[in-house]
Amino acid sequence: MNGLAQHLPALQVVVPMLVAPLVILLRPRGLAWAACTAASVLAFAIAIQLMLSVQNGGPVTYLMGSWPAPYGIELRVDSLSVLLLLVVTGASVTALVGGRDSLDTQIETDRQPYFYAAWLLALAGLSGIVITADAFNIFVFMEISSLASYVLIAGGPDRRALPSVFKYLIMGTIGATFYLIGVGLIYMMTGTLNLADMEFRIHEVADQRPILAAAGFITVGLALKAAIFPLHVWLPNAYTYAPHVVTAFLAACSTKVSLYVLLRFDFFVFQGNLAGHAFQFAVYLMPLAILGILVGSAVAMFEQNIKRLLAFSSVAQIGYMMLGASLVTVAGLSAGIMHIFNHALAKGALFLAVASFATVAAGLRLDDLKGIARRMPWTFGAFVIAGLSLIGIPGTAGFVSKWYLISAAMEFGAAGLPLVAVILVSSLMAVVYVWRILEAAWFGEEAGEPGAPVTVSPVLVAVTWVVAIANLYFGLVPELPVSLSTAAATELLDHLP
Amino acid sequence: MELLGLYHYWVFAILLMIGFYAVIAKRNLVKKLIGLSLFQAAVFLLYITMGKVDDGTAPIFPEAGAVIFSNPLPQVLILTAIVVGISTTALGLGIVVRIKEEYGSIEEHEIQEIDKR
Amino acid sequence: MSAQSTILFALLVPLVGAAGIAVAGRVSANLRETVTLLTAGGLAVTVWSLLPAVMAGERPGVTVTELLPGVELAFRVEPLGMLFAALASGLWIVNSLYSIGYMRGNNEKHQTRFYVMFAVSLAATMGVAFAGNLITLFLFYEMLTLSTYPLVSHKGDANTVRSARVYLGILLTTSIGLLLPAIIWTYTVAGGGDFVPGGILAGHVEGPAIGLLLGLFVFGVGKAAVMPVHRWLPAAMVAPTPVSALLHAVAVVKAGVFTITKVIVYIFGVDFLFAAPSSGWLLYAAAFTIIAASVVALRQQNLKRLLAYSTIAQLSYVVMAAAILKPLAEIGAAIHMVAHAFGKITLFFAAGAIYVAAKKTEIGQLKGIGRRMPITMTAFTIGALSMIGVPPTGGFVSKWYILAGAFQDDNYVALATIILSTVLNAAYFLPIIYMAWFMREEEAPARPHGEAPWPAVLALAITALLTIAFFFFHGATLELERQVVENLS
Amino acid sequence: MIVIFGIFLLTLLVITAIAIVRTDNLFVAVMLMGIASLLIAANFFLLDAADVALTEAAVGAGISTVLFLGALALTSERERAKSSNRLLSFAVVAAAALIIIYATFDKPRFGDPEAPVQTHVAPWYLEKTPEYIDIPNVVTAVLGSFRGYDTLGEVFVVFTAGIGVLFLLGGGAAAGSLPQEKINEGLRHHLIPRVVGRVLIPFILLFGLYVQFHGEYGPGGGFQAGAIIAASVILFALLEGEQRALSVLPERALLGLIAFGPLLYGGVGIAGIVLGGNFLDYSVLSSDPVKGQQLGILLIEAGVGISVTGVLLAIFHAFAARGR
Amino acid sequence: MEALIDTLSWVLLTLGGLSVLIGGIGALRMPDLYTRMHAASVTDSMGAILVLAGIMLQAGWSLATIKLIAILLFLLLTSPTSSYALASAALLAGKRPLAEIPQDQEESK
Repeated sequence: MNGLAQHLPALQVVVPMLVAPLVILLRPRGLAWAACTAASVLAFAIAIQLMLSVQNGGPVTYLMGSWPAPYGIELRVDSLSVLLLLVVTGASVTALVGGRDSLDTQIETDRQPYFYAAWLLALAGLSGIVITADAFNIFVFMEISSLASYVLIAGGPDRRALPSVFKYLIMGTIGATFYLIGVGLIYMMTGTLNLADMEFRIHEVADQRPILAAAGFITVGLALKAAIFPLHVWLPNAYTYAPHVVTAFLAACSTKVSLYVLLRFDFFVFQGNLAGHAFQFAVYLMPLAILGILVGSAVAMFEQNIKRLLAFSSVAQIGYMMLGASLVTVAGLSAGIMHIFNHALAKGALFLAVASFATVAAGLRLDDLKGIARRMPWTFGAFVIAGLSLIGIPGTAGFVSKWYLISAAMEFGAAGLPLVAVILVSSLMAVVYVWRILEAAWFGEEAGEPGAPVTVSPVLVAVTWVVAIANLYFGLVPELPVSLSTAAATELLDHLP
Repeated sequence: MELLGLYHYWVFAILLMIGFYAVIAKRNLVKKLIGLSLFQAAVFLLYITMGKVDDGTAPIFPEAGAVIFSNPLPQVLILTAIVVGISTTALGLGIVVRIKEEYGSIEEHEIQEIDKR
Repeated sequence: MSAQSTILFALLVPLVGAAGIAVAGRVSANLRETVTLLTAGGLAVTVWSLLPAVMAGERPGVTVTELLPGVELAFRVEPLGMLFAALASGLWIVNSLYSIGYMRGNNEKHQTRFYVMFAVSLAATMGVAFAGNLITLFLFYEMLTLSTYPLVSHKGDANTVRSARVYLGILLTTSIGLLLPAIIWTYTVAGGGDFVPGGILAGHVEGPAIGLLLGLFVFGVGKAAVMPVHRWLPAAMVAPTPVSALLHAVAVVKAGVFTITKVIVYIFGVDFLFAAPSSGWLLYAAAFTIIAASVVALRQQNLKRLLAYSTIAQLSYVVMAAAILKPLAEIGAAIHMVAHAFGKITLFFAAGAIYVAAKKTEIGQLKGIGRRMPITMTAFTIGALSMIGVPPTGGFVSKWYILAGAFQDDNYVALATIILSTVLNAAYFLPIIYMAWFMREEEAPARPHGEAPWPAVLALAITALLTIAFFFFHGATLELERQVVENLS
Repeated sequence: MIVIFGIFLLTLLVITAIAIVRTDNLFVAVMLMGIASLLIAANFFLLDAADVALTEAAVGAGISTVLFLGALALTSERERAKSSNRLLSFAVVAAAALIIIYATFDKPRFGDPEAPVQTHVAPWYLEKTPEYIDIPNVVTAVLGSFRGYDTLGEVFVVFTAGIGVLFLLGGGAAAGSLPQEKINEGLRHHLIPRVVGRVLIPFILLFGLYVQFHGEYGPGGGFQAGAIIAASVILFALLEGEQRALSVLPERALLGLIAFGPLLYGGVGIAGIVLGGNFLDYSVLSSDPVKGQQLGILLIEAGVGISVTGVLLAIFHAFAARGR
Repeated sequence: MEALIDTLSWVLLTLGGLSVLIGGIGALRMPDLYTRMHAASVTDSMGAILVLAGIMLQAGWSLATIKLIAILLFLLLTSPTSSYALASAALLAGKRPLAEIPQDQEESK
């Protein structure tokens, strides 16, 4: 019914948020998972619905408490946010559905209600960030999602999860506070918190020193949260020691949401308002992006623990997204945004596969995975597909965004060639680090008892395959991400008056 | 008045830096958290300062008469921010306690040592 | 069934077959191999059913989906591809026959996986053959690389894994590092990558850029094994012989030279390239490869490695022929693909048969083996003669056309190369033949043996006969390939 | 006068801050932190931010000190290591400082009524509050209604922290099972504190309720009230021993509070949708929109108070239970 | 009358301020915990009472005065209690008053 349809933007956030308190009251505790999953499935459905309405009718807005825009808080859903919403909710659903057994083994039953509540809050927080159009509201939901993710990561069985999550907490809070300072400075100069209004009024501001400083603070703060090289130090450990399923969930979306906010501000708010902002943005971020790509891949090539390996590859992949954005062209930006989507697909599948490896293998070092392919051929198959997608083999989702990235770089003619080189070199590095895993899994003689095919939770395998097939599907039929990200890039760059 | 204004911004900067320094330089986890809350407190000061209006009063309507009010919005934001801050601190302390239980230390470098082994 | 659906069918048959084999493998070995043969037959029928239409000058095509705006997943059958597909699919039947004998004779492990991956790589080959534009070609090219990896590394011991790493490393590095940029470059400048008679690049690039782009293509297609990107081929010899036979004498390597020829003919356009001075180097690169590879082959002791280097040399014949950029030479290139395929697969079959029957891999051990395995060695001899280019074998025909093409252009480099390499070929094949037939074996083998299992022998007999037959009946091929060159010069 | 006082407070604040960083006795650092919070609160008061001052005093000086002390009791009082990589830290800090100083040029004059902050959005609140909501305290109006969504988020931040600590420290559930020991009998055997405490606690509770429900008219509201009420219970626990405190407010009850607060808030928001408004639109709660707004604010403030109380107590108990 | 009250209140405020100051000085100068507490108690007994009284006079009869009285009562209740708790805690922790310690160990507090 239309009545409810108009409230979808609010419900997108509110549904998971309000289910969370219910979850901790639920008895028997087994229900927690069910409720959590139901809520995120619902959220996913809402996201799809929103996507449709955005594709048909353009951006959707919603007034919280029906107060007019600059005074009350406004929700705004456009192509970019919809893309992120799909990634976030989709990742949550797949991770939850597939990960139940894995979580049961890693989280004690009587702590599970808290865990699932935190999961829902993370989901709500991330959706809240991408859906709101209010600078301070972003901060609030950023904190919800951060606190929740700290909890989720701290749930890891390994005690090393604790120091890593503490580091994450410190750096995350610094990032958030920097963001708060930046917003404060902008507010001081414009008197508004609503992003659109902000952009409009920055235009008026004569002397821009505080705005520039704000841009600096916001960019750095969000770069911290988005783990953009060299501010990524918290990420590898956090991902490594978190519960496997949590890694699958967060790796797919958390850093990308911060990246989203970064793009929002740098393009939507500052772009075109600050003198030479595009230039500065490119100059400051492109080297970081390139370094991130190369260093991340290089470290990944020598990493032994497969989760760390994938985490470092994430650092590199974030570099790709930044590289695309730092070209400051529609093509580049859409390539970067598209990579958010495709990388989420690849990494999601990989970490889900890792989760099921972990149920069988002794550990997650390459030596522990020797011969795992023979013991769990299906999971391995999915892993291979996702790995190819990560490399960017044609026919997989990863190839699409790489293709776009390279052609975006080639738009610059000779100047773009070094970038092309970087992308290709890092792809080859990706070949190396992915193949190290595959080779170990395929040929290595397993240390322990000879490979009787082990039964892992069939659901997990099924879900992993679903995501893997999604990698293939969006590699062959990429209309959805392509159209969304192109639309988003155009909105970001060409919406200016 | 202007002097006080500048002074407010300086103090904001100084507090921010002191807290920030404590967060990065100190190795004791609790000390880091203390620094963190100092760091955040500084930001609160920034917001509240910008909301002040010359000879204004708290934005609460008195029974009678109109007066100049200071800006309520920054105050609202900071009310939120304070609570966010304490929440973060609480969670951080929770983690510190667990770390102490698992490692028997709350000194960053000692923990790294233990993990190396 | 319409031509369009036939094309897709040609892709699906092997894939479905692969699934079928996987299932059948759980039931029984016999069933599995039956399914394999059925699949091979089915594929052959499907592909050959396209032949008449193409002979009649039709160019059936089908667009599956639009990968990216302006970048389609499309197929289009044209003479070169038709020839390649027909060749590969036809030989697959023989090869499956041979595999059965070989795999059983050696009772290898993971046989099901072997047959499955084999079918998949055939599917990839079909994709390459019928690809309607660069990106489709690239997609299946990579698929071919990846699907042959498990076959190459079949044995799975440390040494094999190392070689397999080289194999994959070189092929992926070249394709991602060079071929992909070349393709994207093409798409950016020409606004598309469809294979169009006469080429699409004319007027879009000029000067040294042409040479550079050509280089990216030639060395990007590592499968063509133009030096210095040839090292994967010897490395691939660790694979079971049927793999070396069909894939690394026919499917994979031919996919390489096929790609290069196709790029030269349909992307650059022969005339455009002929006019471009900066593209001349290709001829010399090919010539160098021919000579160098032959010389290296001289010094090989291991039979399969010798064959591998001989393959490298023969592949560069095709590249060189294509690089002569003359109609007759282009025909020669196409025909040489066929001729060399027949000859080389025979040689590999023979080598494999020897290994199965006598467990001999080194040339030095072959003394007097002709007496124990006459059929095999006869076939080997025929294959060798074809490599040298002695009538009445297929090799003679193709060399004839290449030479003719060289004369069209008074291209003495090509002439000299061909003559010299012929001598070299003789120099490394004749001793083997001599040893096999006219020397006595020094000591009797551990266990007396005769021929390899019958399917293997049958297979190699067939291919040997084909080698001869091609000398007399290559008219059809000629007809087909004339169509390629009709619309150039 | 104000100027001097302000400068005095700020200077004191800076000195305290430096002392906090320099001391290596964490206990002292925490205490100084409390003092710093009080100074900041006083300063907020000078800047006409009564509500913020109250909150900072209750939360910053009160609750966070208690939490830190609780944590210290479980860890260690002394900071063993000297600072690491000072140079790098100084560099980073200096960089940030430069940006800020750079920013403070061009900023509007302090207290300038013409500053953008004062002219753009804020006046609307001051002007419309009497019309739409009609409560004296504009801060509460903005907090509760105009930016109610932020406050909802804020409640959930608190909630997250609460379940986070419960998740990490396994909740106070252990408390019931473990045998009573001297430690957690509080100051049972000290007559004077107990008597005084018994006299005071009711009044503290009363004051908490006053702050809670007076929020629309004066400084105060859910957060401050929650903190104060929690403080009174914590005081009770300190005096009478944690066991009794738990017997008064058992684990399940706390969990109920933690969950109920946010649910109440969210429920009010949903009610807005059900009654045909937008989410968190209180006007539809009652036939008269203004009454509806007031009702809504009253309810959500209650929700806030409940959840804050519950969470703070839960965290306190979690720490205390860990002590044994 | 007005003037009288005003001056009186200022006198009270000044005295209060003085006693607070004294308390502070004492807390700094006194040798050990107990004596310091003793000095500090001047602040929150005398100081508080005087200052509050002064302010009350300023405020006159109003709600503010009631609140001030409440605060005063609160202080008068809590400050002795807290010093008691502090002292007994110190004793429990094993800090003995200076008088009981031989002179040479004085610094070892």
